[in-house]
Amino acid sequence: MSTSAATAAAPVAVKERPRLSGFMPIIALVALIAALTVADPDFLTQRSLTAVSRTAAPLILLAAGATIVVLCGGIDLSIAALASLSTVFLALWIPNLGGLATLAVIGVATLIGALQGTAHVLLRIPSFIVTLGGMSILSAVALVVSGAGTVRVVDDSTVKWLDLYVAGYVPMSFMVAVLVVALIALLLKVTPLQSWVSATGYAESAARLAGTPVDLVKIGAFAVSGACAGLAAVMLVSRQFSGGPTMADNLLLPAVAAIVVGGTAITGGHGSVWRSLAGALVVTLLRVGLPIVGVPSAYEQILYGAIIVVAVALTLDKSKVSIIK
Amino acid sequence: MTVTTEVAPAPRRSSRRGASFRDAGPPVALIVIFGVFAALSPQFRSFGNVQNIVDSAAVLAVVTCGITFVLMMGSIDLSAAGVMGASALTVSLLVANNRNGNDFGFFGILAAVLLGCAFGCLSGLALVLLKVPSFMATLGVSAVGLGVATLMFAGVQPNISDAALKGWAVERFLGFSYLTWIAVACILLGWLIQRYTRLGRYAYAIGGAEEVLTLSGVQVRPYKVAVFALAGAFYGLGGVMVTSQLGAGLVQAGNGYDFSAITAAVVGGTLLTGGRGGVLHSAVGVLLVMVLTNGLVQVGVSPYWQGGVEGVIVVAAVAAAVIPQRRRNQVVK
Amino acid sequence: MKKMAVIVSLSLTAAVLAGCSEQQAGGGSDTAAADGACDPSKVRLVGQVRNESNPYEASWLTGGDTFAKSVGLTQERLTYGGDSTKQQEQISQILAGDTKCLVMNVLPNGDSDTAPIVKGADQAGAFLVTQWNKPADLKPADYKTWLSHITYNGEESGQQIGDALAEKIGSGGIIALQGVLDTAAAKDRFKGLQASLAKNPDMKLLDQQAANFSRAEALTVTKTLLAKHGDKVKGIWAANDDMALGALEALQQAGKTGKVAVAGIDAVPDAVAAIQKGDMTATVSSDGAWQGGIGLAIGFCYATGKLKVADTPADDRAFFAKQFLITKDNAAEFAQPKTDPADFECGNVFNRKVGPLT
Amino acid sequence: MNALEVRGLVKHYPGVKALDGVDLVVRPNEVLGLAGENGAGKSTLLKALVGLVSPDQGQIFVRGQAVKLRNVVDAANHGIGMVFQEQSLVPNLTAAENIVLGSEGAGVRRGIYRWNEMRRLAQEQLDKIGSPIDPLARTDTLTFAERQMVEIAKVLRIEQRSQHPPVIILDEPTSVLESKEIETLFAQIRRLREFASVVFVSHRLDEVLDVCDRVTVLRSGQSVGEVATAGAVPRELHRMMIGSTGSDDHYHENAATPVTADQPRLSVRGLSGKSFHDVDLDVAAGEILAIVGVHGSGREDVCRALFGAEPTTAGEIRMDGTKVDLPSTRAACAAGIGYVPAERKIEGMVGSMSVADNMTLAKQKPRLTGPFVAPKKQAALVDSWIKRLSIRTPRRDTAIGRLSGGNQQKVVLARWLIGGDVKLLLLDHPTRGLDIGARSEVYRLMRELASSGVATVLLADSLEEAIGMADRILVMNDGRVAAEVACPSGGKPSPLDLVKEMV
Repeated sequence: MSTSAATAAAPVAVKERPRLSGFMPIIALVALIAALTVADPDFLTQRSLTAVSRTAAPLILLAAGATIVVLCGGIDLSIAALASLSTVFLALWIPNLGGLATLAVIGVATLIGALQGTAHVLLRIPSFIVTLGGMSILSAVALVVSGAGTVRVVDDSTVKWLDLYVAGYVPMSFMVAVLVVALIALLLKVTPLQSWVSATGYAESAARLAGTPVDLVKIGAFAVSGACAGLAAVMLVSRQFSGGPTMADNLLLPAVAAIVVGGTAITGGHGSVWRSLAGALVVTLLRVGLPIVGVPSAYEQILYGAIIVVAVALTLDKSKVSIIK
Repeated sequence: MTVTTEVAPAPRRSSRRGASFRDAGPPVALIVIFGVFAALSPQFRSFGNVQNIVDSAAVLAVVTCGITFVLMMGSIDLSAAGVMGASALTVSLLVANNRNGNDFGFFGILAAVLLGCAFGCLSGLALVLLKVPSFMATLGVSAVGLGVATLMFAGVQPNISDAALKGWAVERFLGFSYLTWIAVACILLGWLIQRYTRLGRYAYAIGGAEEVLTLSGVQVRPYKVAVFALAGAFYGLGGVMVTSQLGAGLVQAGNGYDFSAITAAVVGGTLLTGGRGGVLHSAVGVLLVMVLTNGLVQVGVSPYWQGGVEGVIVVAAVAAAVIPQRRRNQVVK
Repeated sequence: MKKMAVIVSLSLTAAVLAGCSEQQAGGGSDTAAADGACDPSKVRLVGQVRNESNPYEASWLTGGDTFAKSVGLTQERLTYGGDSTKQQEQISQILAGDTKCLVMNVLPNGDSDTAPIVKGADQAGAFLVTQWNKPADLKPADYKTWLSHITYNGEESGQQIGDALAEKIGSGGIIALQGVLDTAAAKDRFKGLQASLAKNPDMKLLDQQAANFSRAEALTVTKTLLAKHGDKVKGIWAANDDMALGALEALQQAGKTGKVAVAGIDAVPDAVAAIQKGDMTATVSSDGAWQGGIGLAIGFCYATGKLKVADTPADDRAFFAKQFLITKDNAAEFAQPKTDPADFECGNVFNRKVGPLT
Repeated sequence: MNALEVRGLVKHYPGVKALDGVDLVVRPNEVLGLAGENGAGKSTLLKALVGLVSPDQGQIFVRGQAVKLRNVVDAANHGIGMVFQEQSLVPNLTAAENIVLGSEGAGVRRGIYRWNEMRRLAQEQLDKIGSPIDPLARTDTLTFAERQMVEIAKVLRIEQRSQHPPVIILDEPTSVLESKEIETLFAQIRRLREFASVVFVSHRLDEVLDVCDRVTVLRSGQSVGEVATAGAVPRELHRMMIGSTGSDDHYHENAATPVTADQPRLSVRGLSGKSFHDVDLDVAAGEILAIVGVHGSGREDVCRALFGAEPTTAGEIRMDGTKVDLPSTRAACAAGIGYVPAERKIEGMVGSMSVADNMTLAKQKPRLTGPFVAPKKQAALVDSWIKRLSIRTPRRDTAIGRLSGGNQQKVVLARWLIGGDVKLLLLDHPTRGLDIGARSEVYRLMRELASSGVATVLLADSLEEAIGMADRILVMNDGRVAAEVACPSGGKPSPLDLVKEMV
């Protein structure tokens, strides 16, 4: 901001900055849609956007869940592997449990998330390592449980509702994903959780010395992340009519990209699940939009890499992060 | 932190320069794990298998060497896969091959390494100029690298016919392939850089206390870029080595090396927060991971479980390293 | 817990929501297309494979381009990097566009990916040809616009190269490199090997590991298995040529080139060259360029009304294509794969059929 | 000609005028003392002198020439170097590297380290101050005092950058040193005077008088006087430092209430941990107990152990006669214990979060309705405390990091008060880095709390503070309680009495 501004103007300037950076993910999203439309005018149709939103749903969930962990200052690399494992469980359990399988899978995923959180907190191992290890372990379990093959869901009536369209336009999966994001955001906002989570992410030791239940908050964050991965798995199964041990594995890096593109600081504290929602849409547009408008696959990857970096450069609020590693 | 009487400084002196106790963990673990597998499986302890382990560790060792410098700074680098792919294609198109008439030999290899270096530069510049966290910057660069590789691939696999480059994987010296010796040379070079160059020492210092460097008037940004460039050069060489092994330039040459290298470095005792560890630590880490992978196959563990067992051991290795130093109110990210 | 409660109640609400539909509104299938009334210049051709970075699939896309050019169109090339989710995402995005005269020639990533693709295409009324992977109980004949599923008889090819190995080594141990386990191709080919093992009792399977159709993985796996079994290994059975070539490199590094027989499937140029040189024993042809063209050609013929679904016999809707065992004797013929444009004429598109899918 | 001269330096921070027209003269080859209470503007002045802070007004002259110092390197090129209060060494490098960091010279040729040369260069600097430290020792294996020597050696490297005698600034170098180490340091300073000018900053007057030739006193951002140390009287200096207004009842002693409790609020028996052994202590409701001791006496750890932030190996803690277990800080909070950490910026507050969030972080209940945050309730609560403690903040949702130190500390204190259920407050250097007005307010607050029955354990910033505030003083030495000194209003012990017990 301008240095010549009188002291009286200072508070105004201070207020202005976060507001603009808060809109950055949305701006990036709109700019991207505009660019894709310019590249291919057919892209901007209601059907096409509906398809994008349906596609984005599992990624939104994965990113939203992991965002909580990132806000606490950690990272969860196991989300994708956990989602894959969950698809296998769901596909295996649906024949016996029917509709309850969905709940059971989300429950198990929550537990696994909490377990990783507990290992992180009790053993004092960096979350990067715990979840990196978790990723390998969960993948191995998924391979063994599924016999390294796809498990088909013959009767998908119990998960089919996720693949419907509300009013014919809005995919149910997208509705659910947005609802979950809203729910998480609301839960954080109206309870002390928001201040606990941010305090843990910004300054863990200060939070602890203020009596914040840092350990519980972190375990909770991993549990939410796990639950979201479980729900994302349900969506994938409803879309694919099957579960597979590597089905969601490729969503890990896009999910992390979505979080960072949304402007959540990877160092913790600053950010929100709404930002990750916007980030997930940006990433999805990049993943499916570029090839659809006719970018050849080689250039697609180059563009993807470049745009992600630029998007992060735009959305990250540097005033909130001191040293960037 | 502080000492209350004058007797205390004496014992401190003794541990001053030598390897500290906590550095001893990974080598001990390596010996123990090796011993266990050797006891379980006679094939494992055969010389041929040891040769195989060391030879197959070569590429990972070179890549890990590079990533170690980045980790020492407290940054992270996920660009290995893309950079290796691009360099693999570059080298396979520049040395004698079946796609074009090029036969630049050594200069082709050099070009591939320099390309890796350039990609590293790109990551570093994105970090210091655009202020993009290295996690994302390198992820982006990895995608760019894969794209560039796919462009060069253009539908026809380039097979190399350059005898010298092919010989790297085939020829042997003292029982080990040339690739292994190249890896050894890289580790040595890495160690020298880490110990004797400003670049290496500053990388280490940036991980220790970046703000102090700034306060002392050191411009850290060029060094950060240089460290990423150095790491990129190592990945570039890694890509060349994979090409020599496969006899062809593959876009997927670097698949999985990013996380494997981080795993190896961490298992070897390099901290993700920076400021601790080093090339020698990483070399031990690489051997640990390779011994583990190989040993599991040799004792007949189902391939499905192998990844899981590795995961458990990584977590266990780090847990064993941090538990003795646990404090209440310790910040663990 | 609260969240789950909400989700459950939401699902109940969803069930009673009158506005819910299985299909998204607007646009959607145009029944006119199914009758094949498309103007040839309005047909949209889409070819989708895993990636452009392996020779087999690259030749597939090139074949598609060649066909498209021959009818004055261009092919939209899509690659999904072996990522099932990304494949679905691309398909649903394509289907969200103009699907009236859409022709898709798709290589599903795995068996399980075929069902959602077929379902989506069927709803949107897009002409679809799939290749390689599909679950057995999913049949094109049950659908209107899923024109055909083309594959090669993996069991046959797996057995053919198994027999070729047995013939070459006489008796002894072999190791098998499996492909991505979740694909029909990998499973069928391995089934073929087992049949061959039963037929040739002197050949023993020492070990089998998945190397995921990847050259690099095959190199590592082979090295380890060679260290484990040493000189007992007389032959290497690989479920595709990329892995066979990886195994060749491993042999070379172990100084065993020529001492161990290697066989693969797909007939990629490098493998054919290796067979001519004598490093490899056998491979089975699968013609990527033809596959890339034929899918689009079939779709194009139906879209423009030259062929009618109603007139097509069920056998043509899912069939095995012709394949050849390539050994040193006939390798020269396959060294330069050529695709005959005549193959893509509407009367000839089913010419390479050797039999219905079993 | 003066080695360094400052005229009319002014620096504003949001809400605070840190420097308000400071003048300062440093002559060649003299040791100038810079005295002033915490918050008098010393740190800002020093930062301006090494280019870390650019002043809003005023000028700096080096050897008669007006200069603009842009950064530390710039300052070093002009021959000004500083030993920072928080040590600025890279812990995982060797001492030699730290000494030459940023100006390796011949130690590095074309990017290649020449360790022998490096060692020689470092040794050269270490020899100047006669330190026996091995230059190739890793810095984090050195003791605190040794590290300080390394810092001084590092600063001396600026001689190589400028052709003139350097100006060395030592910012509170003695605050964590033991008397023996202090003596060594003073010997160094006298040695430095031979070839350099030294600015010695301390708030301990005895030291300033001991080592300096001349003293400049700062108070609330202004230079209030200059005294030659020869024949100077500490009392006079002290009066200048704290100003005439605050000297009489700086510690609000007349607000002190006599302790009248038959049962101690906090009773600790045989508490042992890693750095303390067998500690017994009692604090009654309404009592302020100060614990004093040198750095390393273990008093900080005892304090943290009482808050569950440091593990204990033996002993028991009773609150109001009931035994309490403190496995975590959370348990301590539940038991009615509050803690104000010494490292306010890192451990005390969450800088990026708002005043309101920081204030309600520990005690959530007052702002909740059921499990939910009630925004109106929170606003009313926070505003009432902002008013009650006269916290100067633009709004309640301003990030706490933007406030001045004193106001930050008040928010951190308020955190424990809003619940109204705190029984025991542990204050670890609660006035560190606060200006004199803010200190006085914190003292007043402590008195208020004490009279409302809160028991307080105080780790004071200075002996004077401990004596001024406490009802009773525990002296700790080497992890054990060495003595207990009664400290009633009207019968205060002298600092000397305490120092005797401390060493």
